[in-house]
Amino acid sequence: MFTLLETASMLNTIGLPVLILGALGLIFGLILAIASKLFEVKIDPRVEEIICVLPGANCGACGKAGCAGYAAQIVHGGEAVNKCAPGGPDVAAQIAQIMGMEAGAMDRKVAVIHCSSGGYENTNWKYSYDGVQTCRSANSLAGGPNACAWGCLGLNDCFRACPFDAIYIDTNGMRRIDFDKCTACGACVRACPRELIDLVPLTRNVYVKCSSQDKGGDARAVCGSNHPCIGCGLCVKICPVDAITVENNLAHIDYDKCINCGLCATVCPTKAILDLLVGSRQKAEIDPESCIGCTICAKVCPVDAISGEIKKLHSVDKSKCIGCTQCVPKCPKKAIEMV
Amino acid sequence: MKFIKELTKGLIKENPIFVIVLGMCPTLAVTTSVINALGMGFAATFVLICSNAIISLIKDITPSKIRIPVYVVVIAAFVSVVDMVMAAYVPALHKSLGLFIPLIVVNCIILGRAEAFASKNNVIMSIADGLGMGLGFTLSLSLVATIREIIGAGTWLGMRVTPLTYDPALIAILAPGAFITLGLLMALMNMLKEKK
Amino acid sequence: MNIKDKLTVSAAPHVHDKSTVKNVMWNVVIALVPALIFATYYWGIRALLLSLTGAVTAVVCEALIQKLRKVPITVHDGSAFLTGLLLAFNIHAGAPIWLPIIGAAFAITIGKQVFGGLGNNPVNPAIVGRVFLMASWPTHMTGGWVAVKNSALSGLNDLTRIATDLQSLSPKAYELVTSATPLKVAQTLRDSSFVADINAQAGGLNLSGRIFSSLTEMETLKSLFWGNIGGCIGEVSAFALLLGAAYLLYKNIIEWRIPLFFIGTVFVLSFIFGGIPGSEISIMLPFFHIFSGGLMLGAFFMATDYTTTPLTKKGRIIFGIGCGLLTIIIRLVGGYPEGVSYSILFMNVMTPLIDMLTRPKAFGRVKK
Amino acid sequence: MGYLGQIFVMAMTAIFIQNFVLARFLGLCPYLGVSKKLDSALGMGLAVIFVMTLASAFTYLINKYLLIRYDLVYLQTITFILTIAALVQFVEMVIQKNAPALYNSLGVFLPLITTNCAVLGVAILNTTAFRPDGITAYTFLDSVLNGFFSGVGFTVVLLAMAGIRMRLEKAELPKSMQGMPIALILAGIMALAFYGFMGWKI
Amino acid sequence: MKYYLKLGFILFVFCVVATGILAYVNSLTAPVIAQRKATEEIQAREALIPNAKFEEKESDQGLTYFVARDPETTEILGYTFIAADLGYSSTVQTMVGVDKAFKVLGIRIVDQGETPGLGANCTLPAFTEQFSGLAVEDIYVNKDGGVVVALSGATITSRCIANSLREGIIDVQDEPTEGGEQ
Amino acid sequence: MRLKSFPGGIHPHDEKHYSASAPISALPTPERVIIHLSQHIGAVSSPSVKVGDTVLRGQVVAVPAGFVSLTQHASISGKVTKIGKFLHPTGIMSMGIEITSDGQNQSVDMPDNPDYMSLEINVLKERVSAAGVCGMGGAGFPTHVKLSPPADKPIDTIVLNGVECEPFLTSDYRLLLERAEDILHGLRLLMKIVGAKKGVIGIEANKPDAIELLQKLVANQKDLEVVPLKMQYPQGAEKQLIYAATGRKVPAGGLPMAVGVLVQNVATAVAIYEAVRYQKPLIERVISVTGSIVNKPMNLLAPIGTLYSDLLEHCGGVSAPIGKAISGGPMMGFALPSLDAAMTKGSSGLVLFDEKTAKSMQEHTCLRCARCVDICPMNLMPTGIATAVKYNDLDMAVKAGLNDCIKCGACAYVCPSQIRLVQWIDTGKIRYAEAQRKK
Ligand SMILES: Cc1cc2nc3c(=O)[nH]c(=O)nc-3n(C[C@H](O)[C@@H](O)[C@H](O)COP(=O)(O)O)c2cc1C
Ligand SMILES: Cc1cc2nc3c(=O)[nH]c(=O)nc-3n(C[C@H](O)[C@H](O)[C@H](O)COP(=O)(O)O)c2cc1C
Ligand SMILES: Cc1cc2nc3c(=O)[nH]c(=O)nc-3n(C[C@H](O)[C@H](O)[C@H](O)COP(=O)(O)O)c2cc1C
Ligand SMILES: Cc1cc2nc3c(=O)[nH]c(=O)nc-3n(C[C@H](O)[C@H](O)[C@H](O)CO)c2cc1C
Ligand code: SF4
Ligand code: SF4
Ligand code: SF4
Ligand code: SF4
Ligand code: FES
Repeated sequence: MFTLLETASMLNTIGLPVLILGALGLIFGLILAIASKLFEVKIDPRVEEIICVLPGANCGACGKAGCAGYAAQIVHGGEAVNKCAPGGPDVAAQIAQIMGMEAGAMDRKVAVIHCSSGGYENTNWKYSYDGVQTCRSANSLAGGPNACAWGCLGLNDCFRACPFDAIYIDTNGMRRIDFDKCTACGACVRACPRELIDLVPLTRNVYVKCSSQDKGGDARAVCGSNHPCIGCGLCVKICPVDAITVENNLAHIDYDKCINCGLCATVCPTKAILDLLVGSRQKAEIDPESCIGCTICAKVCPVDAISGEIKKLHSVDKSKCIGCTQCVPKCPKKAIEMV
Repeated sequence: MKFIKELTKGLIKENPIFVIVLGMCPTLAVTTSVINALGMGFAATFVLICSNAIISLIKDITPSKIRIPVYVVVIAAFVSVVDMVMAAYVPALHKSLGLFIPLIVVNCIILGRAEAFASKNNVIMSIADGLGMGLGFTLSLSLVATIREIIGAGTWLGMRVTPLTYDPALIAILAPGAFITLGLLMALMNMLKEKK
Repeated sequence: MNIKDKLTVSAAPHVHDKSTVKNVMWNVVIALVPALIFATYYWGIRALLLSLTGAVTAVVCEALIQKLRKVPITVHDGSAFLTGLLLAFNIHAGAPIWLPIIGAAFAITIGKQVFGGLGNNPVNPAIVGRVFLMASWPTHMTGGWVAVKNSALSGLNDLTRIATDLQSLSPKAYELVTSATPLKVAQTLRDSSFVADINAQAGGLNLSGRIFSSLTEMETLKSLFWGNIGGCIGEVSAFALLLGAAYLLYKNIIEWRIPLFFIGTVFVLSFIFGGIPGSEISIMLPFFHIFSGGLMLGAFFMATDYTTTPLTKKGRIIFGIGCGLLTIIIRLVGGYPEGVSYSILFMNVMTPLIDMLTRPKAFGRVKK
Repeated sequence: MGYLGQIFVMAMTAIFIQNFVLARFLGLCPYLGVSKKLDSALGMGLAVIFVMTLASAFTYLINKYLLIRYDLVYLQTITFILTIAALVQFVEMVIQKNAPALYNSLGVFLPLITTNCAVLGVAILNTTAFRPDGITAYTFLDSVLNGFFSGVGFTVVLLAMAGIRMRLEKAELPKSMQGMPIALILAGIMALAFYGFMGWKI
Repeated sequence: MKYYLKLGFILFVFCVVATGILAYVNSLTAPVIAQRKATEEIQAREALIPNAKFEEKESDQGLTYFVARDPETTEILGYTFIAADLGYSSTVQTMVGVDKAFKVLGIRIVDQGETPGLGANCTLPAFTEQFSGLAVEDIYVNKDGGVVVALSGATITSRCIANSLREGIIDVQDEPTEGGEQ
Repeated sequence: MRLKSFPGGIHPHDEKHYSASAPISALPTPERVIIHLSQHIGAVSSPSVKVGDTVLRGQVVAVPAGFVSLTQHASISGKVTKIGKFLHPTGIMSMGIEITSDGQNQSVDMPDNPDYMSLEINVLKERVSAAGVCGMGGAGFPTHVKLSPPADKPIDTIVLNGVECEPFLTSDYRLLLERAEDILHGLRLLMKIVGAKKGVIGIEANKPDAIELLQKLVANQKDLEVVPLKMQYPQGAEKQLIYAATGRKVPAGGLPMAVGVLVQNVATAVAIYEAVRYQKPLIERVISVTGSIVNKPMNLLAPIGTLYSDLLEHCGGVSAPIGKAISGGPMMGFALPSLDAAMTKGSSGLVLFDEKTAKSMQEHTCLRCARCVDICPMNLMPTGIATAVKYNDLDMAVKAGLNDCIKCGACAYVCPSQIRLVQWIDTGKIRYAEAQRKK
């Protein structure tokens, strides 16, 4: 309970400061308010928002001048929202939300080195290189020190370029890409002077591990790893979906078509095609209830894993089946399942 | 449980000094002795809790245009309260912390928490956040101060903890020592992180 | 694949002048040997002991860190040895033995290895070590000078000669002259209340002026030149240091710009400002300044450290002038009697900016 | 000593002897944060000089004609910070409108400055500081100049830091030292270098 | 415009509330602070010259000093004042008490900002106690020929304290109203 | 007299004693030659013969593919046996025409025309062009292009480059001694073609006999001058030579004609003389085969296209295993992966190192000793460029002088950290070009 006197003195000690600071607050508030009107500059707030969403690695995967540049381009230049590789679909979706639209589907990709040589022991040397230890420098001296003009120089430009530490060097001195870490930013693709690196959808696990355009014999003679692509075309023939072409003595897999069956790897005489899923694919199994013994499946099976007499129950030899799924859609009774 | 999580994150995972690297000025200036560090830490913790609480209360009635000035006023008010109370009841500490008490106002941690946390969460969580961050701040300050005080003065909380033959390396309690100590501590943290 | 039989291919040029880092560093060490010999002669074996302790600590420390960092161990290149030696040269012979040990360890770790080692450190490691010691144990660094043991090389030390009369005239002045380094004496003589006091003690005589002029007398200068006077190990003798410097210049290891402009600036400025109120301007004054303190050591051996000084010729001139200017300012108005290390350290910090501002214009490019 | 001489002493003190960053521990966040590139360091430095000068002027007036006159010094913190925040925001708006080029190189740093202890620090210090004679309190002009020189001091060390850090960007630092740790150690070494200015009697 | 008025008003309200609280807290703490300050100084004075009545005066040189008198006899017991001078990195303020013969009764460092571990050691009794009983002509550091043993590594601080004391005492001594015995 | 020079530069051991006293001797016709289609700067020449054709010595085998391109001639008579990729003296594989000798070495007609000086300028130029002359001092710029400066850039001075500042090489030196008069004829021709009033021959002071000889020859010709130059590498580089000999500074990025000067190598001068007087195409040149392990170091007059292995065989082989084979001088030449390379019009030397000399030393972090900065004849910051390239900062590399570097190698020669500065710079140039292309 305040007495009257105390209240008066409170007014004195509190009233004046309150008045002064209140006035200050009011004045500043007003000045700012007015100024913000007078000096208003329109900037699109969406740019700021997008910058906040982007990972800020400034890696250049989007092809713009850093993250801020990309943000500005999205808002003002109509750039697509899914160009940020490190950010992936998450970021694309968020940007799309800011921009008020749907993000297009973005298949996650990873980098793959299309050469299986490149270690010190794993390369055929043309000369003894003595110089700056970068691929680009070595490549500019007498066409590079390794005998294969298309092969990995092994001086790790890609390794150094990767901003996400996704490339590591294994115990054989070979470069390996950690698919978990790789964000498909493409820095290594740009770094490799021999253009050996390529971005491939993560879900496709069959790769041509060679870039040699030499003719078969020449390629064999110079390859350091004994797994050159000799352009023989066997893979082309076996590919059930015509995903492989050979041009300039080099096989190329079209990943829009590739179904990951791994057949090509089984026929390649030089083992130039690498199949990461070998052994881990699901195998076909025939439902004995539904099988009518039409033998269609046995005919399409590229490895003759299905046997059975006509009109009798067919069975899959699991040790032969490579899991290519060729038989599944062919069965008129939908009796085959991958397990 | 969320409360506990918000409370503990400031200690290590989002430690304001070692991880977020904010509020460097007081960190370096007042860690010449453990007692100063504790004083500063508690002062800042108090302000953090109070301002977090108030700001999360008023978050719905503040227009975003004058958000920052309003936060600043709230924080400044609490800082001034701390300032006056300390001057009245712990004058020695108040004197040795000096300029850095009013400067709590601009300590990036406090405004940072207001912006990043309190303005988006409810009162209870904001208090937890403030408390956690404040404790994290205090803890880090004390850690730095412990090292500096022992090396630079041979004492801890004013008590002699080194043999009498130890000739304290004064630099530890001087400006350069502050920077170097903190730098090495951070490098150590990085090293530990890398190991993991 | 047997790569041994293949021809070597490398980029041009295919020939090299055969200079190496190792060669450069050990040559600088050689150039410091005369000073080390003089120091041992004047202050006894302890000077040698401290110097070697510093150098060895630095080498061990560098090896340890490189081992921890899992990088090649390069202590044989001599740069750590040199750093340790130069650090010890910045300590006086009466210092406790742990001083160079801790200093060298600090110099190598914080001054050099945290930045990635040789060639990457932005500031001179030895100086970092020294200023660290100065800030940590100023009493050990500035107190307890040892007196010169042998003085056969020079005439009578002039300061001690005049000290005899001082004893009766002004005890304060006597105390000063007998217990401090020449630069410290000069600094104290700039303190007006001190000057007033001793002049009053001496009954109104211009005692301060007398002491000051004796600092710049030929005899004192001789002592400074030959090293017969108190100071740090490496400040011992301008002569010994010049001998080493001449070797380095002849071997093309250091370049003349920094030392010349450093010493030149100190020379000119001390001629103009170096006196005390009431003393006459004398041509001896600048000589006093350039021969005393660590100027010779600093200008020839520390301000020329490759890694921490500007790359461009113009930059080196600016660097030298900057060092000289700061040295003189610190000596005349600063808190320390000696300013060589601080001025070099400060200019080290400015080096990247100097380099950027003095980037040379390519041959044939027009100046904008 | 004439007034010019005193100004010189003040400048030397603010820039070298009592450098805001290295001796007073103020403004460390931008010093450590905005020193990675020389361009941005320069922008930040200029912005700080500008704001510190302006803030010194305004807070001096407010302190003298409001706070001291009405015995309200305990409101110093809150009024000063309010003034500075409003000032910075105002300046930002003006620059953005009238000098977009300047805004792009300098204005982007302005919001960062509101929460920079150096600015509030100089305002408060101005109220307690003395002229070189050690007795007289700062006049208006002194405060403004002190604000300006302190900003210059900040800029000098910021630029030097940025120069060194740009060089270190092209060096093989140990991994654990990269970023903040090395910046702090550099700051320590720079503080040691500035000890050369200690105890100057000008 | 109305919107802006509203913004200004909100800010106004916050300022008002905040100031109100502050003013209230201040009204509580200000007296405590003032009292503490006053008693501190008085206590310090009384510690130097106990049982005395103090009277504030100003010297011709502008130095504020206190004359201590015996409350009963009003005989002058001594003087106290605060001497200040620039030390190594700060102004060092020393409260000193002298007896009527201008011999030092004791000193207390009231304020200093010297380097911790060096100059800041001047507050330690080991340093301050040696001043007790000194006469003006002795108050020089040993390096300047006096009897005050300088702090190791901090001659500058020591010298500044000694010099400021000496000059202050001389100043008070020279006051026509005081000057020597009464 | 103080010898003229330029700022910067180095003094490498000149090592010319191996072959300096060996007079020019002609190489017997080799079994096969390879006429590279790219012996010059500019468009690759297009072959005008097919496999199986027979050609005479001096017969055109490839025609220019544009103005800045070159005619190529068979340097021996025989049969075209292959058109394909062969090892080029720069170390890479490149298109060339292989001619297998028929042992006859029959030439096309090369009539003497003693009154060549009175021919029209057009005809003179025409003959130079038809003879396929390009610069023989290094870069290999087609000479007929150099001889057609735009009208607004008149040339008043011809500078003949007799410097030969590269260590080991002596081919120009022998030419100066043995064909001094022809060189002067070539100089006169050059002056006439571009209308220059002055001719200067720059020779480094380590060839006193050549200086003396030429000075005697020009003694009473007012418009010709022999300038002795300080021994300093790269005295022979165009801009440095112009500065030393005339005091003019070619603007950065500019050509010598910007200051009214045209520089040609002395061997080029001889080739021009022969092209005009005898209509003799450029089918042979002098090349030094030298090095401490070469049994008989020589200066050989060899048909263009001769394999390096044939040259070496003629010089008696080597006394120790070869570690490195350099086409050109050791400062700027190319190390070869094998001796199967065939010489081109610009090949001035083959230098062989033993295995010990071939191994270069360990690269350290830059000490920042600034030697490279101090000696760079272009006044650049070599260490700055190299570091910037290493850390992928092309902007900074350009600021430090990436585009002004003439790759003389002086910086790498003196670097105590043994950094391969030139290779870094070269890598930077490649990256820069790539980045420009992308833009
Ligand atoms: C970091 C540092 C702080 C210092 N602080 C002080 C100080 O507070 N007081 C002082 O008198 N001298 C101080 N000094 C000066 C040195 O202690 C010393 O050089 C001084 O000038 C005289 O030393 P002496 O007392 O042993 O004669 C300091 C020096 C350094 C490097
Ligand atoms: C100690 C010393 C001082 C020198 N001072 C100068 C000088 O002041 N001016 C000068 O032109 N040359 C001077 N020289 C001569 C240099 O050795 C040489 O001429 C100069 O470094 C070459 O200049 P540049 O580096 O610009 O090519 C000096 C040499 C030495 C050893
Ligand atoms: C570093 C360097 C050194 C050179 N040295 C010589 C040389 O010693 N002799 C020479 O004739 N050309 C030399 N050149 C080539 C000349 O710059 C220039 O291209 C040539 O003299 C022009 O004559 P040309 O077109 O007749 O070859 C050198 C070039 C460079 C870049
Ligand atoms: C001429 C010259 C002077 C040197 N001076 C110093 C020096 O003052 N301090 C030092 O620590 N190292 C010095 N060094 C050694 C070396 O450069 C130094 O350790 C580097 O700074 C480490 O990167 C010097 C080396 C040379 C060649
Ligand atoms: S650099 Fe290559 S490996 Fe690394 S993340 Fe980018 S695409 Fe993947
Ligand atoms: S950059 Fe290319 S050549 Fe170099 S290591 Fe990587 S894959 Fe091989
Ligand atoms: S930078 Fe280029 S021009 Fe300069 S010395 Fe090196 S190679 Fe020669
Ligand atoms: S010569 Fe070598 S060590 Fe010296 S500055 Fe140049 S690159 Fe660095
Ligand atoms: S705490 Fe001082 S600037 Fe951030």
